[in-house]
Amino acid sequence: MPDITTKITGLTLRNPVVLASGTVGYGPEYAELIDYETVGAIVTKTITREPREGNPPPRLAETHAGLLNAIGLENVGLRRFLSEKLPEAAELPTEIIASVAGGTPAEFCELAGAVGERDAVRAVEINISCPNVRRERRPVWDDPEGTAAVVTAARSATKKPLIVKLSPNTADILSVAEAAVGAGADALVVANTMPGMRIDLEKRLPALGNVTGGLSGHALMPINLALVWKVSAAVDVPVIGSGGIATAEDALEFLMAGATAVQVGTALFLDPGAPAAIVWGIREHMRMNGAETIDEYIGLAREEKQRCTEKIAAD
Amino acid sequence: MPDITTKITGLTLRNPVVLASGTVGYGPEYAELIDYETVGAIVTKTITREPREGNPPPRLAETHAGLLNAIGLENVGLRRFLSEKLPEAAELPTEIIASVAGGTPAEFCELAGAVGERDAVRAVEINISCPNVRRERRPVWDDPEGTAAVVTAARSATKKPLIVKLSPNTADILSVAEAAVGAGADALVVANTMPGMRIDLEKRLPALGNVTGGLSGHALMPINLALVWKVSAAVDVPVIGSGGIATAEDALEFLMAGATAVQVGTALFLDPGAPAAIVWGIREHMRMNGAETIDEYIGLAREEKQRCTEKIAAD
Amino acid sequence: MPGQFVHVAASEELTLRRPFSVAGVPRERSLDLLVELRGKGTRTLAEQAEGSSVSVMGPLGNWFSPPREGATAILVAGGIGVAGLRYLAEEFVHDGRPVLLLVGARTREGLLDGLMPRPNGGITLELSTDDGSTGTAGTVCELLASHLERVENPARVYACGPPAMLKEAAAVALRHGLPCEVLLEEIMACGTGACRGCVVNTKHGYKTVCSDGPVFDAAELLFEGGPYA
Amino acid sequence: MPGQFVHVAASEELTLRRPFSVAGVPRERSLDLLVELRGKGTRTLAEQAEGSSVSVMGPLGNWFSPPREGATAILVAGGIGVAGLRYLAEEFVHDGRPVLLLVGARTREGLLDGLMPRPNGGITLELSTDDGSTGTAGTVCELLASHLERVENPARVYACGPPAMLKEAAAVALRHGLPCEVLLEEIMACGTGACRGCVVNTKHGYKTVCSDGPVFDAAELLFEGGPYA
Ligand SMILES: Cc1cc2nc3c(=O)[nH]c(=O)nc-3n(C[C@H](O)[C@H](O)[C@H](O)COP(=O)(O)OP(=O)(O)OC[C@H]3O[C@@H](n4cnc5c(N)ncnc54)[C@H](O)[C@@H]3O)c2cc1C
Ligand SMILES: Cc1cc2nc3c(=O)[nH]c(=O)nc-3n(C[C@H](O)[C@H](O)[C@H](O)COP(=O)(O)OP(=O)(O)OC[C@H]3O[C@@H](n4cnc5c(N)ncnc54)[C@H](O)[C@@H]3O)c2cc1C
Ligand SMILES: Cc1cc2nc3c(=O)[nH]c(=O)nc-3n(C[C@H](O)[C@H](O)[C@H](O)COP(=O)(O)O)c2cc1C
Ligand SMILES: Cc1cc2nc3c(=O)[nH]c(=O)nc-3n(C[C@H](O)[C@H](O)[C@H](O)COP(=O)(O)O)c2cc1C
Ligand code: FES
Ligand code: FES
Repeated sequence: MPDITTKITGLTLRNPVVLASGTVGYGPEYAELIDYETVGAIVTKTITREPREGNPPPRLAETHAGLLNAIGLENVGLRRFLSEKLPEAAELPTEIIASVAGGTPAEFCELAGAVGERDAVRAVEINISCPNVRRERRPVWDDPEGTAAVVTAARSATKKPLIVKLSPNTADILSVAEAAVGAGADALVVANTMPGMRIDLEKRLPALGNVTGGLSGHALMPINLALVWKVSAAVDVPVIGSGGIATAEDALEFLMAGATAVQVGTALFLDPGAPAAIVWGIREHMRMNGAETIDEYIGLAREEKQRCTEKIAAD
Repeated sequence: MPDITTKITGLTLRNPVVLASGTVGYGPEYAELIDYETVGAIVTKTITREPREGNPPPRLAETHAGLLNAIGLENVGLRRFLSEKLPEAAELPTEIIASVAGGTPAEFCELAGAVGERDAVRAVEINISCPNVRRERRPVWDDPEGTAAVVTAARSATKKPLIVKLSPNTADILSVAEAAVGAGADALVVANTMPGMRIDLEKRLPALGNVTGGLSGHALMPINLALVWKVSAAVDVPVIGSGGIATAEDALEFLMAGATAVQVGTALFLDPGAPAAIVWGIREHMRMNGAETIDEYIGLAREEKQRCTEKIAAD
Repeated sequence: MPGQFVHVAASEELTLRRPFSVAGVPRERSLDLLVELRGKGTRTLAEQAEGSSVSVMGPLGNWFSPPREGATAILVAGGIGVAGLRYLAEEFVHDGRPVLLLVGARTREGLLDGLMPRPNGGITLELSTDDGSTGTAGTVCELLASHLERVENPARVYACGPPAMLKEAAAVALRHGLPCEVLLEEIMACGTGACRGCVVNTKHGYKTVCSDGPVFDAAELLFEGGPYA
Repeated sequence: MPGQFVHVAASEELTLRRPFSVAGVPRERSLDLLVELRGKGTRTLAEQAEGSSVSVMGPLGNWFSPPREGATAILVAGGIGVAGLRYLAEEFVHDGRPVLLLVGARTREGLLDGLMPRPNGGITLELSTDDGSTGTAGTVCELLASHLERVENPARVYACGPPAMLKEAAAVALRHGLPCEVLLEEIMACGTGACRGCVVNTKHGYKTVCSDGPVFDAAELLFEGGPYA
């Protein structure tokens, strides 16, 4: 029986498939549809200090092989998360990673501290990458210094594993990744959604009430996969891949590119059974190929590429 | 009969459908398959000062609703372009826009001057956005000053309409766009491909010899559409939309988002008749909706959105 | 329950499922859907060979409230909106409640003849078309208004159809002091309340169509903003 | 012409067409393709009902050179590679040239019985399987080597199959001083030489499989780097 557990600094997951923030709510919403025993962990909806109403509808639009969402971080706020949502989530038979987002380093500090001190929270994920909220020209996810400030603040508030979720919407993810790791991140999620839009030709209006939203799903996969390849070569903390993963093959591409675990989001909507099928498929692939641990896959494509390059050089 | 001509500063196109650089070679390669009378213009393959061999194969990989290419700007170089390729392209019954790329502002100046002085060249497109060539951390397409330097240099060398092709791979396309316009760009193409990759699970290797390539096709459309919306609101030169356009509906989304014309690339591979079908479809849409000129579509979604916002505010 | 919907994986090429109202429950473990062809999802469904299988999630969402005992339920459907009310009508008829069903469309072709609830003792069916090609000429809301002038012991209005029609139906009902429940449509991702994607604006903030709805008391809705403006 | 290929729009869901060798021209305006199921494109093609239509571009690319008059053409196919040589074999036989066709596969199932060129006076067919389940045990290149030891008046080797097999076949041919033409496969976008996507490495730089090929003189190819390493 292949060993499918994977380690994210300070946290061992029974398998590398994690459900992505915002796609399973706080967890119980999907309890009838997903067997949580089959997934490594879930990341709860990103919460903010105060409750947020979110963006005006429509908030969703389908695109070719993708989905745009402009939820606008609707969430119940820190207080209700701690008092209502987290205790419910804690009952689920999986690990809970709490996602938080603030407007300032101080808010990140408060949020990370408050969720991090709860036993039910096994790790804190900080979301610096939601394209639906901030609108500055150089947003924090593209700004190594801003990122370092936020991560430093969150790091000071909790000893739990601290995961930083990056954005694909930058020309220089390496500098941001290095800043996050330098400031104490234990792991990185690579990456969140890309900004995108659609126009509803009948209404002659942007399909989303917020005009633009975040692109997720299959369409996003090659973009985020390239970033995982890049980041995982440059930092020495685990990278969790995210973006369009729907099948075991997709997940294996991310692992071979250098991811230590993967997050599945949009694929749940078409098939809530996707995470279990992915876990099953990875295990089958290991069995067929005689792999004993997940580690044998992590970064395999880089090793093979290296081998080819050396072979050609030697010829 | 609706008037389907469109104006890009200094250049009137018989219709707004332009064939994108790199996808039709220098033009003649597709002469048996595309009726060039049906397209507004073609942009020739980006040429560099010296001939380039390009990247090692494999250079192509299909993704969900998309294509990755890592051609690496293989081209015949300026001299052969001028002596062989351009005279052949000039025979085609459409307008020729020449695309050039250099490593330094001086090279851009030389290239823009050399192609711009040819009668057959109706406009010069400068490509600052090819993800397969440069590898700096902050590439020129993400750097307003670098962009301004390159555009200023090219501008000084030609009086022909100067089109600058931006990259979607930046968190701040507005600053780059403004820099390009400030330095004399007559129009912008928004935008080129996004960096992406795939892994070949059988070979356990990156599918592309170059590891990463540029993502084009349907998958890219929502990303570039959002950028067209953003850029066209901020600059006062025409914006040419590019990214995943395959049907008249796709093209209309770009026009309504603010594009003055569109470029079609990847869609040609599945259907060389796509450009003609797009032109036909736009004309039909105009006829059905009583539109008399293309101008009525350009930015229509923004106007409608404005109207809605005002209406809600007034209620 | 009438008002609930199922979430259907129409095609593996699509990213989202497609929600459809339960339009009838002919027998155990079986249900009717009435599907209007709109885009790729509904087209793919229509192309399925008879006997082929699709993945269906549900039933999901809340349901319509029963009317006062003995009073007449007034069902108002615009176009394919009849799909959202058909099961309700059948259940009312089955329970022996008087039902007035008003169905409108732009033209005669918009009225889905064979698909109306099975005619039966307790049901009165009236049609309208904007162009007068069948039934009363005018909108179904005008038809509703004229009926509300004279119907005896009306209980409640149940409406399903395009946004503008719902807004108007709700206004007509309210003018006559009648409660009105509407079945709303929004694009959905999860269908379970998890993603917060399918919200509509109400007096108590945004509510999800998939789990707070799809049935809403019209008095709670803010028809401004969003598609219901 | 034998060696040419057509570029097929297998599915509208895909971004690229799929190239297939012309495997025969049974009559005017008609052609045979032999397609191995590999991924989505070939699966979609296989699912097409008989008589349905797909868009086909071509024929494209260059073709095999004829052998010396009277000499024996030696055709070597690995697995589905027979598709690339079938038409060539038929043409040679039609022209009265002697043909030796060697077809190899890993197992018996890899050999496409019914799809071999029609047996005929001028053709000698020999099979090999790695596991010996049919024909000679061993690789088709070993079979080639053993034939080259004894065949009289050999003209040229024509090879089509997986990269490693082509490299080996070319080496065997060269060892016997015979010219060798190989039919290469690469993922293609335009199919016309425009996009520069389908290149292989040769002694004269990168060449496109779609317009400089798909047939190459093995002596020109650099089997290092790329898939032919
Ligand atoms: C609770 C509920 C019940 C519904 N019941 C029925 C029913 O019984 N019969 C029926 O025919 N339809 C019903 N609908 C609408 C149905 O879901 C859409 O028509 C369908 O999703 C369109 O899919 P498509 O792929 O064919 O169209 P698409 O290509 O996705 O879109 C075509 C057009 O329809 C709009 N649209 C897409 N999805 C929805 C949606 N979920 N709600 C409203 N508009 C949408 C799009 O904006 C676009 O303008 C219901 C919707 C909801 C939310
Ligand atoms: C000139 C030429 C002639 C060919 N003739 C035939 C033929 O007669 N019969 C036949 O069955 N096949 C032939 N092929 C190969 C055929 O094009 C591929 O098998 C097909 O494109 C796979 O499509 P798919 O969607 O099923 O697989 P995909 O899902 O696209 O890919 C499945 C696997 O096949 C590989 N692959 C995909 N496209 C190609 C390609 N163009 N060349 C090589 N490998 C590829 C992929 O890397 C992947 O590993 C030919 C290829 C070329 C270039
Ligand atoms: C409806 C929706 C809501 C999301 N909300 C959040 C969120 O609150 N916080 C966050 O970090 N990411 C959020 N995401 C991003 C996902 O967690 C994930 O990173 C992204 O969708 C890419 O993965 P996927 O293609 O598997 O969905 C959301 C995505 C979707 C589709
Ligand atoms: C094979 C290929 C080669 C390309 N070469 C170039 C190029 O040389 N110069 C350039 O500016 N863009 C190049 N592009 C980008 C296209 O011009 C276009 O901007 C991009 O593909 C997005 O549009 P599409 O989705 O319609 O293809 C290339 C794209 C492809 C697919
Ligand atoms: S569809 Fe996700 S909350 Fe309704
Ligand atoms: S496929 Fe475009 S050059 Fe061969």
